[in-house]
Amino acid sequence: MRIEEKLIFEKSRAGRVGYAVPSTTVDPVDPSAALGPYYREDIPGFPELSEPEVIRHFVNLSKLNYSIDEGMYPLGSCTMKYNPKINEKMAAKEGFAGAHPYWPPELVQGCLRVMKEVEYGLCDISGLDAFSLQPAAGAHGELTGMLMIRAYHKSRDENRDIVLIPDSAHGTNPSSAHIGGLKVQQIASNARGRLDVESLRKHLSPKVAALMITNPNTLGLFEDEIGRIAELLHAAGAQLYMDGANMNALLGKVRPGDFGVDVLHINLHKTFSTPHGGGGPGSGPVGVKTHLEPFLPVPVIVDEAGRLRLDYSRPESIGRVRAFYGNFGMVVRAYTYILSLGSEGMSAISEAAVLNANYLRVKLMERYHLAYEGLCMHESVFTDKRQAASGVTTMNIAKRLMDYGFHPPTVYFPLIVSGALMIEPTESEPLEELDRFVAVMNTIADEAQTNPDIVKNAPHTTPILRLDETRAARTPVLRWRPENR
Amino acid sequence: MRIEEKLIFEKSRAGRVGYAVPSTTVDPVDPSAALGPYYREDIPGFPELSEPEVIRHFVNLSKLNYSIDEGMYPLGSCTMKYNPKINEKMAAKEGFAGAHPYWPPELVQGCLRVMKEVEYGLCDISGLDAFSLQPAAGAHGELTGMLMIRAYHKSRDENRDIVLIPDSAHGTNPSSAHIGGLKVQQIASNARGRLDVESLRKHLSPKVAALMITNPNTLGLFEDEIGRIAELLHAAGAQLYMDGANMNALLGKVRPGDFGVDVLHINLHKTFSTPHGGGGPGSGPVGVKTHLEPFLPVPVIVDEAGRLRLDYSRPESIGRVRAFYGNFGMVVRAYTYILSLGSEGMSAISEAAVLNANYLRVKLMERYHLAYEGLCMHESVFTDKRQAASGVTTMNIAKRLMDYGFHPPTVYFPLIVSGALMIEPTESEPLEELDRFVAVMNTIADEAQTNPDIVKNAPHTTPILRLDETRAARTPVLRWRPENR
Amino acid sequence: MHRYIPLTETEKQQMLRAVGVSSMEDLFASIPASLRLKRPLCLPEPLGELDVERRMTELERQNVEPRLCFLGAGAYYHHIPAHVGQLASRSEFLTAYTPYQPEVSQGTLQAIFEFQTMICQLTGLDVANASMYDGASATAEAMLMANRANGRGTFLLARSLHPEYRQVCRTYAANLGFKLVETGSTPQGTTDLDAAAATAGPDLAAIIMQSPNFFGCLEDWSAASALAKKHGALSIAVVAEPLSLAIAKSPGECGCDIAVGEAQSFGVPISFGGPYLGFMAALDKHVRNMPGRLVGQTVDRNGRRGFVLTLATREQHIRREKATSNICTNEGLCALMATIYLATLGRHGLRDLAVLNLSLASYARKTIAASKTLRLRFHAAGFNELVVELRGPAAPAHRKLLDKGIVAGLPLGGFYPELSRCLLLYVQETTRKEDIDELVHELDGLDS
Amino acid sequence: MHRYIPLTETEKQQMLRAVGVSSMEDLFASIPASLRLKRPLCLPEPLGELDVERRMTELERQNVEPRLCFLGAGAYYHHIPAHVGQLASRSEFLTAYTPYQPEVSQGTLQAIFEFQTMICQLTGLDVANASMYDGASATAEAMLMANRANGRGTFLLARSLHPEYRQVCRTYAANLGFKLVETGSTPQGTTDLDAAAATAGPDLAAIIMQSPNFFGCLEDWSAASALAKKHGALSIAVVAEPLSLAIAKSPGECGCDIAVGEAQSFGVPISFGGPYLGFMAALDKHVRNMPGRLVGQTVDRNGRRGFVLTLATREQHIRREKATSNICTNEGLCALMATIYLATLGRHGLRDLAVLNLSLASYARKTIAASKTLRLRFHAAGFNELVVELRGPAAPAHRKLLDKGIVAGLPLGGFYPELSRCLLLYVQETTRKEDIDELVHELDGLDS
Ligand SMILES: Cc1ncc(COP(=O)(O)O)c(C=O)c1O
Ligand SMILES: Cc1ncc(COP(=O)(O)O)c(C=O)c1O
Repeated sequence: MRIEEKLIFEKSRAGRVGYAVPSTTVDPVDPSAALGPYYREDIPGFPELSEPEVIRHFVNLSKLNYSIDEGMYPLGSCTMKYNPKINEKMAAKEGFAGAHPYWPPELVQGCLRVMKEVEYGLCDISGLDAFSLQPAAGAHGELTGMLMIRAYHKSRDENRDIVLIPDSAHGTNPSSAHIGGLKVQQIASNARGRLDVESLRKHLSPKVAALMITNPNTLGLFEDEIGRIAELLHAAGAQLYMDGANMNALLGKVRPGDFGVDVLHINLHKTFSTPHGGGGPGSGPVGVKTHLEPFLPVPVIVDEAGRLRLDYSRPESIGRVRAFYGNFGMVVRAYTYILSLGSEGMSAISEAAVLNANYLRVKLMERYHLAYEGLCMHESVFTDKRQAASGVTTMNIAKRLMDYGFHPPTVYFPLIVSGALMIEPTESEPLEELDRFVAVMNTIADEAQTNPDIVKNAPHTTPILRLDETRAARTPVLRWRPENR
Repeated sequence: MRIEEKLIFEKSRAGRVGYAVPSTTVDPVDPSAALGPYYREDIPGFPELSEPEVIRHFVNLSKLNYSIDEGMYPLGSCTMKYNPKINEKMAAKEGFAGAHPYWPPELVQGCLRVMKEVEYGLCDISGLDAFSLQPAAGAHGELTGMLMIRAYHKSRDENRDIVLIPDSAHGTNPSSAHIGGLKVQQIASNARGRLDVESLRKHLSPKVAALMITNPNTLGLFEDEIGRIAELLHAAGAQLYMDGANMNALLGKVRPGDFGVDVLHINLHKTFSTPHGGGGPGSGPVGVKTHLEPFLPVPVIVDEAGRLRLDYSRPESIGRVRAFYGNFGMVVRAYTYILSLGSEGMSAISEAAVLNANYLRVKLMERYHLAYEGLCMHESVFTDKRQAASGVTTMNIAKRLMDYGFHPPTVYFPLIVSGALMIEPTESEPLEELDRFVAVMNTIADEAQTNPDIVKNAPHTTPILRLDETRAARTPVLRWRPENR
Repeated sequence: MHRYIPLTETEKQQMLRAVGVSSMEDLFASIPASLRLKRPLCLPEPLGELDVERRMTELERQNVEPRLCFLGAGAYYHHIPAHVGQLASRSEFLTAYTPYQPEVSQGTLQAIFEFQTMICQLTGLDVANASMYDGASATAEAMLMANRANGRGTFLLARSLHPEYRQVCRTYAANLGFKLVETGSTPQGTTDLDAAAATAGPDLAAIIMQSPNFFGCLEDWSAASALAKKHGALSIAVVAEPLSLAIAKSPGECGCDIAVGEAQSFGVPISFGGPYLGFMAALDKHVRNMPGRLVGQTVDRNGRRGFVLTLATREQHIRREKATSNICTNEGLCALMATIYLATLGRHGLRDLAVLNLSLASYARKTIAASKTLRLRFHAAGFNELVVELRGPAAPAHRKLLDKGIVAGLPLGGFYPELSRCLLLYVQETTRKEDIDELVHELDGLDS
Repeated sequence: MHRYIPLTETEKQQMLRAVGVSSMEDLFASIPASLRLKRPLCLPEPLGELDVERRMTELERQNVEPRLCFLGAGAYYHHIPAHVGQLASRSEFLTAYTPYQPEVSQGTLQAIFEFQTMICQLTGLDVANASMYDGASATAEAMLMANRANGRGTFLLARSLHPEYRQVCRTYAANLGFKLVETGSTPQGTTDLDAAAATAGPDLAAIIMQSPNFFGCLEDWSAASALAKKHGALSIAVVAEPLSLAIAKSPGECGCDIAVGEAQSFGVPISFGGPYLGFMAALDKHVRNMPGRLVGQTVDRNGRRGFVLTLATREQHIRREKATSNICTNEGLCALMATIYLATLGRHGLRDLAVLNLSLASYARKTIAASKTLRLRFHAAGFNELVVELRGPAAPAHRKLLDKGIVAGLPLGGFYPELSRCLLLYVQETTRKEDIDELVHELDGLDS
């Protein structure tokens, strides 16, 4: 195995070509004459490689990655489930992948139908009344939701600009609120790892626009007082926003729309199996109850006796949050997934996901400190407390897992748990893989006692060893430069 | 990285499913009633896995392989060149991959056209008059050629059943002759690594059906007396068969048809860039001069004013060597390649392939013993003679190369060179890769002197270490059995 | 049993026992019973793969593919070499998460580092991030970034900036108290920078101008940058068709501070509008105000080069509401596709392709100019898009050509009422001379 | 410069110098000048990828896809799960050579070992090889193998064996002095084993019989095996549609010595007849006479399990003219596809799919039986193929249905003149009830 791969720029050799320009029968134009003062001569340092070299470069790069298709990827909060291959094939269908977003609706009834069916499906699953598929990811959905809530209050002449957010929330929650022009107030979690209702009550005021809650929350716990919370909020004139990143645990079991949620975003790249692609693209549809429908981004897909059209004339809409209609390719994958799973399959997912998570919870509890006791939903959060004595930290445990062929869990999040190890197996893992993970975690617990250095210096077998992140941040090198050659 | 992957049968768990049977509106039939005495209850031990497990299994298996897409694969005689990705896309086109071989010709003019154009292209490249694309691989082409030659002689009432084959020939040559019902006589090579013309002359007789020669031969040398050889053979009433496995060196430079060859097979999976797939499929078209055309396998594609049809009524034909028309999918790839390269590209291939081979030859000569001096064509053959003193063998060198991230060359072939290391870089390798290979070979030469054990015990870094091949052959375990679980 | 879920009934029972609950029901005990869904969902039965494919093929066939298409307008069809998709869909790239754990993510990290470098090279700027959602949201983020940099709230937006990009800027700005001023175009088709100069003042945060602009005309970023500089404001370049950057002066060369845009052109399928590939580059001095992920180079314990996500203190997971952006998941795989595409085309191929696009557009211009009834609306230098003006309204003409299987670009009246007789046309490498001839012929003939 | 060839002009010059020749011309000095080609080839100019795709798409469009197809006859369309192709086309599998170096080929080797095992399980035999070219050549190789095993030269071939398989046996046998005797069928559609018994003698090498046979009828391998045994000959089972083995008795259970056939059904595209996947399995005692590669299990230096090519002394590269076969390159990647396909369908899915195929065929039989003018030609138990007899000649009927976009199976008159009023029909999981109804309706209506 080759474990070092030069940068593509370093592999470049003057004069190599990897491309032959298509033929044409029009006369070539002299670009310097055509562009005049705007003409650019060259892009120095831009790569020059033959096609076989390009192939090798990216094949060899790929080999430095770990992926779901190799083994368990228990990143808490990320729902790293199996990404069905048929989804990819469907999204690549020429009729979908080749459709232009500005083709007139009569040419793209198929595309619009896929989108509309996903909207219907998400409504059914979530209990909300209408969805927009425009947001490109979870955080984008959050921003969209915040803007809608703010617009809703404005439409009622209420100037509510405070969003309450639990301290266990994902960083995107406060950030999305802030980017949307709202102010954030943090609410503490209680000893049970749930939102503290008393504290919530104290924060309520005529300035409060919404509570942004994640359910199940980032501790993997169901916010069991959610009914009460919704009542309080609504009574105070505020809206209930739910971060639906963890919907995987709820499918077919309970619907946010049924427990008082007004706005919800869902990550298709988590619950609905679209691949994460090493960082994206995702898709973050946002759903609302009827009173918020007028505020959805434009355009909205309207189903008129089976014909679909795009409605742009929606005076109360917040406008657009991006060009065109969203990450359609991801929507195709999600629809394929919904068709493949159906009603039965949805419940089967949440059941297996929650069962797997609880199984890991009880098995790992033997050697690791569980942050919050009791049944979890899709994930559970451990800490490095019991390893602290030997100086072994969460980060060490994470890195040591790599030596045993596992991707580490999410670490140091949620922030309210010191040294958090957040473990979400999803429904895709077979029992043997869970058992293997437990066995490895137990081995690491042993090593922490008997040979802590091997854990502290991990990883030992990865393509590259522990990287100096401080140096990266202190003297940033964010690009290659020709003079580096 | 996970380096051990259980057998699929060992991963199986009773009750898991990876497939949902398609829906239908016909009534299900009871198979035991329908099949009566032929009914089979079950296939014990057949795997039971979910789809994600199947994916992981094969992804993880793939990671245990080395491939051209990672680096140089200098297997002599195998022409491991770049397999263009566009070829795969074209072969997968629904119109081609979905066409049934028994559809009437009016439905498959496109398929037939692809085949016919490849025949035309091969004629142009080889200087022969007609091709059959039916043979599934090189050896299959050889057999087809032998059968045609035998049928040709029979048609002239000559009972010629001896085939002369140089001692440097690939094992398939004598074997194909034998399977075709001919007798093999071996001809020695001369000190220049070429067929010994004197020896050939002595073997000629009215029983000789053909000489089967490889050109360039397996030493990477052009049979420079081929003109004389052809004359001698033809004068003696025999045919000249050429194994065209090494055509890569000749493209656009010299044509077998122009130097007296009567029958030729070409490996599309070598010269024409179709992927080797870990052992196949290949495609071994066989070309003939006009006098042998009547003997080609049926059917033959006939081009009638642009309409193509399959001609089955060819009384002198040897018949079929397989069902249908050959490995059509490989033919599509080869056609894509021919279109991509064109006339210019063909010469560019042979030039770069021969230049790369000679470059390696002169560079490696410094530390390794070259079996035959002088300019080579597509490959050159070294030996372990200079390493022998330290007990390091060709096999050791081969295995040690793996530790440095290279696939070894072909070893111990051709048989006439003791400890042969046969190195064919092809035109696809960039100069840096050749230089890196030379550097590694030099390092190994150093190691053979300074630390022979590290070479003898190689490989050290591969997923698995040196395997016990003797044990495999002595107590063969050729399948998994349920009782192994 | 579903094929995607490995657990068997036996295993489930065994695991429930291990967890200490007696049924699946009990496993969900933390959800108050009153809230639980007491019926199945309304979704249909699960389908096997063949049935799924059938359904999807039915839907695909509800689409109609035109015979000829001259539509760009922010979504640019270009031929994509086969290996781009094949490589990007390798499991290792496709099914990996964001590279939070660098030791097992060097493939993704190095590819992004290469992407960042290519974006820097193309834009002529110092630093580029790992991607944004799309060109429109990247433009809005550039606006927020300018505001962070100089604290000002007035933005000059060229009216020739993609209308949907402008809409997104307005949406993002809704609650921030910004003032967004739009500047019109001259009859040549480029932004009226004199008019812009007249409105610019000390509260000017940035000028945001796209080139080639929505009409396909090249804009004078240098002049815009000079104007911005004069007022202590930033110059933001927007590029919706970055293939132009192979032969057109870069934002960096024109004194811009930030360049944002859409890189879908580089090997990302047109896919009904997404996923696409927003990008952002800037001068070094702005790096700490940039949104989005950045990959940086460092070394491992043995001194070997490696790559990590860096400068994360700008980001939401560290800074929460004080972050430069809320973006988390971005368009990583599209960035990888663009990196593969650009590596393949390379220094020469990218240029050759751009010249080919230019040549086709130039032929289209000439052919239109030579027609009886059509005229070029704008005469400024352009790249691969242009605006043609008909004698009558464009929308019905567009519909007539649709009946012949031709999508005659975009009727501009919707976005620009004053251009209701105009169509925005796009040509690219798969457009043939005959296609242009046919289009012009058909449009020209409508009037007679 | 061609995109597939990395060497630049400068590098070429540098390398020529290193080699010690002064020009490309000199590099080819070992080819006598008189033989050299003194003009360019007649092939056209090289094409870029877009132009290649255009050309190939043109050719693809010269094919016409029928609306409905009922054609099997040795090439069986089955739905293939998407991941089969995706996994098999991973670079590591696709672009590897034959696994001669096991330390860097464990992926291929283990997959073949699994393939061999699955073939054993399906056929009920002890050992299977790594693949043969196709079903037809595998049958011919089985014939050669039987001759090696017992030195005899007379072969009884069922006339219901695929006609092209029989032709290939004849071609292979041409110079070997074998006697190939064909045995006809009973009116039920199965081989007349009584007639066979009458011709069998002490020189009988093997009986070769296909089930389901070319007419879709299940043959009695047990009886054939008994007959062969009686004469000290081998029983060779041929299987062209191995999906049948999920619910039909295996060759092993029926006392066969060797099973060969075509496994294209298992995830290999129909691809106009190739590449396909010949397979061969046999009783343990025959292993040293088997052709083709075998993968065996062993251990490495550390005792870890691993796989290698083994028993190579049977093969051409060691034994040359004394080898059991000349086969070298086989159908490795197709074997991998089949392995993935079978692993996916698994113990339950394979059976479910076979039952579905059977159910559809059973519906087709019933519908035909209930028609006015059509009748089932053969009544023996079958699987997913059947022969329908029309009142008139089948070839023109077949052509008439073609005009309606229906490929009504295979007219049998070409291969079996006595069946000139018959069509061989195939149904499978993508065939819908309505499709069968339509076919029968159309065929039934022809007569009126
Ligand atoms: C709980 C939670 N909320 C929000 C997000 C943000 O989603 P995205 O990354 O799609 O923007 C995440 C994803 O990491 C998450 O886990
Ligand atoms: C010189 C030569 N002849 C013949 C063959 C046989 O070709 P195939 O493996 O396609 O049957 C080979 C392949 O290894 C070869 O190198």
